Amino acid sequence: MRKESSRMDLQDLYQQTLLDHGKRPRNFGPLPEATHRAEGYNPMCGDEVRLALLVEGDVVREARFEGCGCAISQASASMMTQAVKGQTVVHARELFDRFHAVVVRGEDEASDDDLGPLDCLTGVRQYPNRIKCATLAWHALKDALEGERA
Amino acid sequence: MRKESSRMDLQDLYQQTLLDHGKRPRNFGPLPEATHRAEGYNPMCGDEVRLALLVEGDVVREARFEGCGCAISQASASMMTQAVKGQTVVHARELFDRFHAVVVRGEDEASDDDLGPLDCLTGVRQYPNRIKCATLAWHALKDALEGERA
Amino acid sequence: MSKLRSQIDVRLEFPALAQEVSGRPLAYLDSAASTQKPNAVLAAMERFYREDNANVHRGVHTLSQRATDAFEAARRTVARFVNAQSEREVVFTKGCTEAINLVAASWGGANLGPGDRVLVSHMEHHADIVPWQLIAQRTGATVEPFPITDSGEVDLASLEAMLAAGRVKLVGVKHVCNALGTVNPVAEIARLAHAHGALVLADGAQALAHVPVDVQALGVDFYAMSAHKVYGPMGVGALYGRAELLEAMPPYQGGGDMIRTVSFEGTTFNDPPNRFEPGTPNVAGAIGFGAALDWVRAVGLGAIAAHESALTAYSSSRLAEVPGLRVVGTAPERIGVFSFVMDAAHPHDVGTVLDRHGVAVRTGHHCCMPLMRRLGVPATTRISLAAYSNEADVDAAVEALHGVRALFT
Amino acid sequence: MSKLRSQIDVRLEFPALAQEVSGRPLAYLDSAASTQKPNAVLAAMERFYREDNANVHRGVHTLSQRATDAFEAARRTVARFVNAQSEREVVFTKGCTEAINLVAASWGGANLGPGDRVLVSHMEHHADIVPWQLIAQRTGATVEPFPITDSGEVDLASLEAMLAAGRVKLVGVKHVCNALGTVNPVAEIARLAHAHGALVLADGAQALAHVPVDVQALGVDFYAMSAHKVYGPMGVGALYGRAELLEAMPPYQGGGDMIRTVSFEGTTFNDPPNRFEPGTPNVAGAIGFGAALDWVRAVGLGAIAAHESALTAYSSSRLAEVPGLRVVGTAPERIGVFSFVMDAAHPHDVGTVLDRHGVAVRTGHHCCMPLMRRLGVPATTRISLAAYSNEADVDAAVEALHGVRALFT
Ligand SMILES: Cc1ncc(COP(=O)(O)O)c(C=O)c1O
Ligand SMILES: Cc1ncc(COP(=O)(O)O)c(C=O)c1O
Repeated sequence: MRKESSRMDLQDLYQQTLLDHGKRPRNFGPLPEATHRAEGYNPMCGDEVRLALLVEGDVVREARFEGCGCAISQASASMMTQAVKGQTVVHARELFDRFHAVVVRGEDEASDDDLGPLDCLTGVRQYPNRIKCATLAWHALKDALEGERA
Repeated sequence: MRKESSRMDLQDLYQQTLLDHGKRPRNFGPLPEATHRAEGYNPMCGDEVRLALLVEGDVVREARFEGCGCAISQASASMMTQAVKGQTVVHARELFDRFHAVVVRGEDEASDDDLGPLDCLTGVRQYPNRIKCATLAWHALKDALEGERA
Repeated sequence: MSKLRSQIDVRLEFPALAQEVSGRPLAYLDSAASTQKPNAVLAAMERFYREDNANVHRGVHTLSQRATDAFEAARRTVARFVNAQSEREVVFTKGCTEAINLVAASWGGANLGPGDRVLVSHMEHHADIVPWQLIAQRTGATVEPFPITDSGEVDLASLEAMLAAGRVKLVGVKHVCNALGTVNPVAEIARLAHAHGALVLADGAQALAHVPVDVQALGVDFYAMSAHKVYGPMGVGALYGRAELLEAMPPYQGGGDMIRTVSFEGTTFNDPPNRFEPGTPNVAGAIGFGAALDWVRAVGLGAIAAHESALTAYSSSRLAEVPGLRVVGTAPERIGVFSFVMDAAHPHDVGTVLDRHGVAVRTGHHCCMPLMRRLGVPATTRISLAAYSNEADVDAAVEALHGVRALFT
Repeated sequence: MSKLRSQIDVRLEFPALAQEVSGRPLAYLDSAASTQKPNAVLAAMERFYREDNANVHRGVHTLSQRATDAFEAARRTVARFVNAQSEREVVFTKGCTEAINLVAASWGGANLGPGDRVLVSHMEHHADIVPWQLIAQRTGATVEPFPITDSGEVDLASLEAMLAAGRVKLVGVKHVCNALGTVNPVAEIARLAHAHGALVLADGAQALAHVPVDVQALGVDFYAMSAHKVYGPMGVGALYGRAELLEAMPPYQGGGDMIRTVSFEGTTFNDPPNRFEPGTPNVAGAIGFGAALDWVRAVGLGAIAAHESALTAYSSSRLAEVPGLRVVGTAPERIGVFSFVMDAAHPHDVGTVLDRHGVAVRTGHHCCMPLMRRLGVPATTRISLAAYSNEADVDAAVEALHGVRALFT
């Protein structure tokens, strides 16, 4: 007989902000004038994120995505595009590193500057099999910035 | 903790006649004038019997074998060649059937006419992993008689 | 003994079911992914390792003989369970996937050429598609889907037309669909295929635990199985192949026991089934497989099917209570498998919420991406039943599904 | 705790050893065929089936996550045991034989062509020869033996000359010889092979339980393993492959989990190691494999090797007492494996007599027919030791060998 933690923490995972972004993703749609593109795909569950960035000089002027998937992957993509829009490329990369450190490596977010609105994505850390949902769009961001100009 | 039957019955398997035939196989050697030939091979242990028969009319005039292997396979080949030499082909086939019935299917040899000197080969029935040693030469006999004339 | 009583007894034989997950009694509704194992199966394997453990076929000593006897007895058990003509028609494999790969590599490698066609249904499992794609790439053959209907049944008329177009060498089809629960008309498919000179491989992964399997009555040429889907252990399965087909097939992999003689000038091969079983087999696994089939036989496949069928009806009506839930796959001939989508939430989120209610289900494409695309769903949530499933499991799932709606709407 | 005391303890952990055969305490001297399993290994598998049983990788539910975690932890255990750079270099297989077939089919299928050469030593196991013969047949490559000496050691000078002749793509060699016990100079062979642009596959079936294995120090490209030869269960093994090699290799078999996307227009594949693990893996088996390696680590490979080395010396001198007995294979670098022939009797008869004395040994060609021919013996009787073997086992064997002489002369 084994006992597992209760389901009280479902609310930690599915916070209102996350549910809201999941239902009505921001920056969803095509970006024909994009300079950088990348796709994220999770073969385990079929989640898909196609990310498009418009980079001018050092700055991410515009970020949009398309795709489909669970609430977490869609909310994460939505919030990621909000977070990087208008930021420098360097800052976007830093954001990836910080997000990755907190969500994947489980580093305490309090030790660093906090993730701001992205905080609501960190509940996923209690759900090892959902972490990839949260990071999918972020890996696409990294790939897009590392890739050739489209 | 499991118990197995003792090793008293080793004498049943390795009877004096068998050991004698194993050590000094009869009818061992080539038979260039053979009319029928067949080979038996046991991939499990490498035992080999190459059987040669000289059949004239309905009668097995001569039977010789070559090969190598354990005492049982060699003794069995030796005694088989003795048993079929001078017999009709029909009788040789009957002998195969009887031997097979007793040794492989475990039928009681007493129910039929007994196997005569071949009796000493039936100890192998207590040794499932040795039955193929005893039957190797007999299958070669069957194959040789069924095959084309050489 | 009342039916309910015996059902309770059956459940008690599965130790993994007696646990809590997320503070609730586990409702294990993922049996199509892998069934739980009864004590009898675990005990058979444990006993082997504690008393008889040895390598098979190669030893003159007592333990090796006992291991060989037990291994070959398991082979006979499998052969009898699917009514093969002889145990020599049963090859032990790592699982259903390997069984199909064996046929594709050995039979396909020897018998497919440029322009030859392999037909598999549009609802096939990746294990029924990809092995053929790999061998087709090598041989120049093509792999084509034959259509299914919107309700999730094979379209026999289209299959027949595709067969009539010629050059079909083999038809592959799941006996029972892991994603939808459809029981496919394998005997009918085999009749059609044979009429056009094609062989039939049926994938029995989901069938063995739920419907009677008689390979001769079905008329199939090959039948693939996994032990872990029928209350047996992981890491073992079997391929049934008609004797004369196996006889004529070249080796699949090389190693010990599959050979007759080895030399650098030329190697000769053993007879089936050994020809296709190189190396040390999973002896304990085969014994566990045999014990699992014995268990099914003892409980009675008829009794199990009746129980599952009643629970399937119950599940159907309970799931219909959940607003915004749509079951995909509505074939009349089906087993206790429900794939569904919900307006409120993506399957992946549904799965997480259910897990936190102690309910274990599968979500995703169920290794059937072409089927998902065909049905126009990105993924589904799947509930699957087995002999030990009960109404409480279904009730827990339905309660949790209401929880999903509450959370997401 | 004295050394003897701890040895007694070790033996008590193996339930199968505590039995009588033919009325005598079992003397299990067939560990090279398959080792016995300690309680820790049986308990780990049993616990998995009783508590965590579920399919891996595909589930969002708790049991599936636990199963996946345990499976991947086992992969890390194997990786660490052989000092792989990353657990992504470890592919779980059915056994050592399948690991070698995987390399032959996938790497060989993609990299061998007409005129290419694969060299394997003359002492190789059929599992190291036949997979290459099968792929050579398909690709037009050739498989050639490189010579060994009369004492049963590889002839490095000849190997180098054969490499220098060109077009050698891969060299295959057993790390430790199952028939003779020879420990081959794998690092030296790898150095020579690499100098001539050939890869090296070492067969570690007999090494893992007896000698330290460091794939990076050995410099091998591939390393094949079987769990059941190192106190683990049957039906599972592993292939180590250098990351960049696995990366570049095409799929080996098709099925679930090895794909990225499947469609009838074209299928794409997953990254290693998943690319090479289609279908439901032997999760319990992998866990048992991991538990076995943990057991070896806990007892200490150094302590085991020291124990076996002392017992090897003891066996050597005791066997020398038996008139008319000749040990074949006398390499100085060897483990506790003795292959011998007797004037008095054929190995098969020796094996039967020993069994009736409660002594389990292997007889035959040990899946090394070319080696047997090279040494001029039709077959041998083989005694092989493990961590739990003791002097009483050896004494029982020697007494029984005297019995053989008494019976046959
Ligand atoms: C040296 C060697 N290689 C390969 C094998 C094959 O291993 P398995 O039968 O576990 O696949 C064995 C064992 O029989 C062996 O001793
Ligand atoms: C219909 C079907 N075929 C094949 C398989 C593959 O079986 P396994 O993973 O046991 O090899 C499965 C299970 O995943 C299945 O459901």
